[in-house]
Amino acid sequence: MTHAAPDAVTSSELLSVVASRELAARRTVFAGIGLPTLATELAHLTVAPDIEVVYESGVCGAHPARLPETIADAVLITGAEAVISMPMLFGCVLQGGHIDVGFLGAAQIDRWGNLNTSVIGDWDSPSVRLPGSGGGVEVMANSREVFVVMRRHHPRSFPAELDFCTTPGPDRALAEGIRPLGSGVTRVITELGIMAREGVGEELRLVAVQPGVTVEQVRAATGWELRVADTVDEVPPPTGAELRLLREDVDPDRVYLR
Amino acid sequence: MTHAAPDAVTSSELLSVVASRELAARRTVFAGIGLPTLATELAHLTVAPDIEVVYESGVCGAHPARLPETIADAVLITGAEAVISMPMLFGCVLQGGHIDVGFLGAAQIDRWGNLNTSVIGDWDSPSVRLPGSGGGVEVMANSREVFVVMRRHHPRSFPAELDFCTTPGPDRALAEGIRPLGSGVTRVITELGIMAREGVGEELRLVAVQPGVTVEQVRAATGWELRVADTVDEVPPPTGAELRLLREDVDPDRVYLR
Amino acid sequence: MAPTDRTDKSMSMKAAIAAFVRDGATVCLEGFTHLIPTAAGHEIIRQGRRDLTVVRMTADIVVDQMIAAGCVTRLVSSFVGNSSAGSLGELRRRVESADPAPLAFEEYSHYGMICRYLAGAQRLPFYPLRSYGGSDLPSVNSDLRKVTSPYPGPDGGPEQIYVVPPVNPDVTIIHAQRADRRGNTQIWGLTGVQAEAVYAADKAIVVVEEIVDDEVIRSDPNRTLVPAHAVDAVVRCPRGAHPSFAQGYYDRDNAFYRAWSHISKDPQRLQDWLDEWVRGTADHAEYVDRLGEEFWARLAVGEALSEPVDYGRRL
Amino acid sequence: MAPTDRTDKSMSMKAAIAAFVRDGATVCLEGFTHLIPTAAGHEIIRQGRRDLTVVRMTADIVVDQMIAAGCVTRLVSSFVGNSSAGSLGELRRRVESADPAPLAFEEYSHYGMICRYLAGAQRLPFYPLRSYGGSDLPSVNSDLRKVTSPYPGPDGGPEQIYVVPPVNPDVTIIHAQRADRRGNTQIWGLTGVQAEAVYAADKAIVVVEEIVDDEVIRSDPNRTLVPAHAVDAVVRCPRGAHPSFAQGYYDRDNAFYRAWSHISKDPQRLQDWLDEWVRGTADHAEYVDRLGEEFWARLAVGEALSEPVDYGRRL
Repeated sequence: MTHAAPDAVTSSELLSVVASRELAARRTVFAGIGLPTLATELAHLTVAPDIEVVYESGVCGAHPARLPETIADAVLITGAEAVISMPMLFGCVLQGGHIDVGFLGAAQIDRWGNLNTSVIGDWDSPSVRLPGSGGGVEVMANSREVFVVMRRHHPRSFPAELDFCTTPGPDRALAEGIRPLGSGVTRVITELGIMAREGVGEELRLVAVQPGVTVEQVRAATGWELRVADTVDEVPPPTGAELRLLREDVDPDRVYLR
Repeated sequence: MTHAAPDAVTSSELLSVVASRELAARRTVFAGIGLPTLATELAHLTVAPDIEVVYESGVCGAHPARLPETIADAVLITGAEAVISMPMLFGCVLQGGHIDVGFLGAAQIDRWGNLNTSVIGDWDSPSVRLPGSGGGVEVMANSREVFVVMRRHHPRSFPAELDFCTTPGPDRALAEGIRPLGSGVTRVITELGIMAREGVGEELRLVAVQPGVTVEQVRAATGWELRVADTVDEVPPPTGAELRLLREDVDPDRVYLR
Repeated sequence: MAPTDRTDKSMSMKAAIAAFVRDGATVCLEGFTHLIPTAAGHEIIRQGRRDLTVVRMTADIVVDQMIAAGCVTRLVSSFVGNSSAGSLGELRRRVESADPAPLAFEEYSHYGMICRYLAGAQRLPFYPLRSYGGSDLPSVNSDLRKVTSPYPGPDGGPEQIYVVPPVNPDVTIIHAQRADRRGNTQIWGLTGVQAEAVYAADKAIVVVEEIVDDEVIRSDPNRTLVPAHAVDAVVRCPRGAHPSFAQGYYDRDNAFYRAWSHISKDPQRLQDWLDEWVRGTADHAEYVDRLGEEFWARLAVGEALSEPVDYGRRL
Repeated sequence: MAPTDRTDKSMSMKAAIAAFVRDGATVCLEGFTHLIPTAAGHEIIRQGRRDLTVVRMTADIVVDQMIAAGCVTRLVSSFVGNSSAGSLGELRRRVESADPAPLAFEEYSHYGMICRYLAGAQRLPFYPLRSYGGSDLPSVNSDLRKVTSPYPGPDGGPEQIYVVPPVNPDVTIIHAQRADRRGNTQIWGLTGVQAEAVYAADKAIVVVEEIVDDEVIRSDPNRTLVPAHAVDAVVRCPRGAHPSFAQGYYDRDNAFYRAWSHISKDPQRLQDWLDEWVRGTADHAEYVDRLGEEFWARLAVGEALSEPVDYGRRL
């Protein structure tokens, strides 16, 4: 991982800034805690002033006095615009089609943006039992598009074949005759670069590399024969303004920034 | 209609008192406004102290300062124990199986306790368009049993065949292969007497007549060949205590008592 | 974040109806006895909308008025009556004798309508319910269908259940006690099926007694039944639910419910009423003024405040 | 009516667990991050219940503890992790290497679990949802099945959708801020799926921070999420949701969540912890006392009161 950004930009800062830019003109984001929180909070201050984060726990329009430590942190509730039940949140808001962008993480992602969050190894006797879907299956099936942020870009997390597909993208759903609402994963943001796809029928393509990273490095870190866009841009490094907002306004207590 | 009860008992009073007695040991009642209100309020003061009325509008455990004029009267809400949404009320409380007795009325009832509240005449061009089901279909399908109070006992409202079956009892449901929760109509209370049935496969039988009414009068007022129980009791007339409670405590302003 | 102009959805009733209710549209008006959006219905009449499909569980006075004004060609409902106060004259004439024109009517039960909203709001192809077995309703409504459960029934054999299709109105209109300018809407007392009806719709208009400061809404986020992301227009229209009631604001006008049975029985008298009170008023404010302060004083209610709850703050 | 002895459902935790949680039962504990019924789980451990099927969306610390105490043979869940703070050591040992015994696990997604509660609460044979198409989950969970809609799909052809079966626990246990003695239960902040989980169950235990006077509940009936008719026992148990939080009462003990990953990683350390804090305490009051006032002061929260609403009264 080499990137000589100004001010010794950390990996968290880089990923947050890059993800925040992808949220330009988006309205509703379904986000977990951590990097997605940083990215959406920064986007709110920069490219997407009207953005609303909806939390899996039922919080809409949060105005937290402190940066939340979990998606259900008490500071998200006090002063929020609405707190609704989980049947309403998952049924009417998410499955109802009100989410523009869903953020997801995974232990493994494949070239179509299918995700594994269940097991490493066999489901019946796994070498590692992971937490499972949570709301991931629903976020993928019902958001217009999904952004995935992966801290580690490594062939084990970008395998040619998933150990288990917990959360299918639309290609797998359609193959079974089920029509999902959105495009599935459209952006994968890692320390090495950005992969993108438009939707059904398309593999992820490398569209940008982080400063100082080569296309070959990304290919080597990916477990399948990675497609590469005709022109691969270098991601513009975080600006001074972006870093200042992130460090001073979004996460001054370094809850998530490392 | 002749019944020489003490103190010139009115028809409303008679029906309310008789219905209230049938609520002994019942816990949850789904009731509309009018006679069912009087009957359940009186039962609460007499034979069923723990009775709870659940209203179609979403009110549970009402403690109205005045007798309510509709099932959604503001006086039912202020001071109630719970006010829930209609999806919760119909889905979890009613269909969920929490109602012991549902009260229903109808324009027509047949010998199996099936009800018509939709039309007189053909559905497509009716001679009279009635209000329709409301929640009647659901009350019948999901209450343990249903009481019907009919002010007028007349062959037109007790026909051999309904003009339209809005609200089927369990016999009709089972004939279609659908298994309802409860027994359907188990009591029909009219100015002439009480008809009863235990459940599926049984026709309504005359089990009691109001004071001064003959079995023959009831038969003549019924549009089908009415079955009669081996022993037909005379309904004990309202006691002085029942009438006093009804007139002084339940409905002192004569909202429903006529 | 502070509200910006871009998230201020407040507008006049005239503008909201003009923007979101088109001829031929499917329009849902919800509110079960409580908070009926009457003023919105009147503005639809004033603007002369035509060929509407109206979706409403309890088709009552406002629906009878919209039908009489010629706005409605199709009605989807589970109760077509004037509460317990009598009949809807215009609706009965239309259905019983196509006088002066027919009205297409889709008949459901209450829970059937609720499940249609649930399916619409949750983007489901159908919603199952334990109603309709043995009813004649499926014989006059071909949208009441059956599905076989993929799990064994209680007797081990296959189990069938009725389902209803989703309803997705072009616009849903509800009345509420209060909202902020973005559309975060708080309702108390009977809450009916309003939230689901809003989520089922493509667009939503929320008519409120009061538009309040953000801080009021945010002091009690659990009271927000309809979050801003589901709302397209916020219309301030005090007393806009008359003759129904707004819990804590004004009581139900039971006398008008009783009167409507008589007014609507006579087609000319009904049209005269519309001329005077709807077509003859510029907006709901004029309707309210004409009724007069003495009238409104009779519907006034006393105070019964909820005890506050503590949401807490991190120390 | 005034509460009578017959409608007073308040009892001790010990009595409630003894009465309603039997060996071999299906026990649902709900509360999504907020209001987790930990104290009830601890009492189940103290009473040595065996062969339980535990149903819980987010199987977290309390479930890991119940598994480690040998109470649980089957788990139905959609998230088996220690929040974002790490792993559940005991659960992983059971699933990864049947150490010291296997654990049967039925894996769902969050909405799949929610829909199972909805189906259970609404007495439906199944509940449809737009999840699972293309997932491997149906290959390891044969209860994820498909139904063909009886209405044409968007392309005019037949449309298939996944469904889940109802769950009907023998008993559901939730934690709430307050209730009256009859069981009318008020919750604010995150309300999760508690009401549906209660309605899905045969019996329901509500554990509360406070039992309050009837008047408190009745001043705000919309705040009552679980009406009395659905509740069988009301247990007063302050701080019974620790290490989770109770909005307005105490904050989340994030340090304990982080610590649990370490405690649970070592089987002996885990058993020692249970010996000291669960099996070595008579009840939750003793657990609370042992933690000490200084500890609780760190989790204390400041005040943020909701603005009251006016329910009105007839004049």
